[in-house]
Amino acid sequence: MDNYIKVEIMSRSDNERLSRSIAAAFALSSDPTLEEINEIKTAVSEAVTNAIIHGYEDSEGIVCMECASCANVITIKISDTGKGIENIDQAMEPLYTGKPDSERTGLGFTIMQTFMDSVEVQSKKGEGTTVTMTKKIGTN
Amino acid sequence: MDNYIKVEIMSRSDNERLSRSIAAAFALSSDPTLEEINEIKTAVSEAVTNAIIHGYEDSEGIVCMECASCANVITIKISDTGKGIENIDQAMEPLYTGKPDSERTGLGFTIMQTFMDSVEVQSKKGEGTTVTMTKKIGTN
Amino acid sequence: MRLKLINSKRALIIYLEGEIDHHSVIALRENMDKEIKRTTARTFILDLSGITFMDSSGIGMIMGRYKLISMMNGSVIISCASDRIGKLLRMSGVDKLVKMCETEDAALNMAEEG
Amino acid sequence: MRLKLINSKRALIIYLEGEIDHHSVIALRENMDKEIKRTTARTFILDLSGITFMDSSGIGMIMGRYKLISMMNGSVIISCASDRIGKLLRMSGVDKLVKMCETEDAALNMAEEG
Ligand SMILES: Nc1ncnc2c1ncn2[C@@H]1O[C@H](COP(=O)(O)OP(=O)(O)O)[C@@H](O)[C@H]1O
Ligand SMILES: Nc1ncnc2c1ncn2[C@@H]1O[C@H](COP(=O)(O)OP(=O)(O)O)[C@@H](O)[C@H]1O
Repeated sequence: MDNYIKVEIMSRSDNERLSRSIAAAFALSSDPTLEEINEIKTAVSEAVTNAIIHGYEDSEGIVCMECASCANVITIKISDTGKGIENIDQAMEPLYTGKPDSERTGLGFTIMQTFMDSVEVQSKKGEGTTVTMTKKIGTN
Repeated sequence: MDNYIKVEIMSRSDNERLSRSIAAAFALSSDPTLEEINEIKTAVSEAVTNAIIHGYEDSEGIVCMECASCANVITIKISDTGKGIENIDQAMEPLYTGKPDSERTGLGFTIMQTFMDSVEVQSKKGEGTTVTMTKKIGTN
Repeated sequence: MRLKLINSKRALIIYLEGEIDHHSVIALRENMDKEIKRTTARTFILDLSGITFMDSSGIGMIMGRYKLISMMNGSVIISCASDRIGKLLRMSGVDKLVKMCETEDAALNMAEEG
Repeated sequence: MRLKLINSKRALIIYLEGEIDHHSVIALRENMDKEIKRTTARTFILDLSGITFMDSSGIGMIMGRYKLISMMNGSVIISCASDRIGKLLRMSGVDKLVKMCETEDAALNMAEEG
């Protein structure tokens, strides 16, 4: 493993921006294009927002973000100990949202999958959710 | 407490830049001047560099940085579990360096004290060092 | 957010700025809805040239404004979306609901026709 | 790092760029020492206008170069330091060892005199 950081962040909506800035600062040493940085920022923003609004339902909690780089692959793991996802397949379907009354689009996971090379979700009801994403830098 | 993050960073010299970027990103939400941001970045850079080169003597270890904001005061705590400081008073003297053969200036602590409002050092030989700094934003 | 009302065309240009995410969208939505409800304009041009970051919360916000404006018989045009934001708008199907233009002039020409 | 040799004055302008910390100083020191040892220049102007960040590792690096250059009977002038870097240079007493100028022209005039 080349480099690694672990960040614990309070589940406040203004920390969405902080999390993606940290992920971008971490990714910088892999010499990404501006486009790649923006894709990583967008994916991180989706996952952290989900932890805050779906995992913790806007109550207090800690969102954990781990970033690792190995050769030119960046792995980002975002986890919460919130309410968890009952049906992961359904949650990952494009346009599915558990909050149809709000202005959620149900596109969070789809965007993560589009902008990153792999997205893996582990979750258990009542225990929390971990989203692990990888992206190879320097391929486009 | 308004906001809080905890970051664990590998003790690699290229993470000095990452740490000060993270501290700057955290401080941003307190609406600091560019000057205040730069002072925070410089103080963090000194403390993290010390953890890497004096605490861990360039071997592998984890540097922990905690940032908290409360009203307009930012507190930054940087700790290592490295070799520790035997004589803290001496270490904090301007121009004292434990590495006179390298190009260290012995000014790290002096710079932290100049750029931050308070600097507190706790250390125990063989166990590690914690530097806690505070800065009030919006006073100059 | 900055506004420009083009009376002759009953068009309101809304310049969005900065980073749009779930956090910033809260205040933005409130401000936009206030303006949308009190203006005499019928065409709303959302100028995205000042957006430096946007995620799916921004898409949700645009869709929500589209619904509100449609209910009031108004129409929405999006102008000056960057490549990345254009990609998000196509992924979500917003481009099927809303006209998209590359420049403000093109948007204003459309407002005249509509 | 960029270099400009002013033959008529036997002066070498060294433009430092980016962020100087304990990490970046390692390569920088090596590059500078190589140039200092092989040049015919006697006056070395360190232009700091391109520095976006510097901590005490940068001060140590400048002091180290000052020692090396003095040993070779050369002299050092620092030009275009920002307010913050100026403060660091005064804190460390570097300003007592090395001439400081606000512009490159002033530095070159000094080189002529020296
Ligand atoms: N961290 C999480 N904790 C609990 N539920 C989640 C989490 N992330 C996603 N979900 C569930 O998956 C659904 C789909 O997520 P997503 O595709 O990001 O769309 P959206 O956030 O717009 O609803 C969410 O509505 C929610 O029900
Ligand atoms: N985290 C640390 N662990 C062990 N020793 C330290 C640590 N921080 C500082 N020191 C000791 O205090 C001395 C003075 O530190 P400082 O003022 O930053 O100057 P410098 O880093 O230039 O030596 C160091 O040389 C070192 O001996």
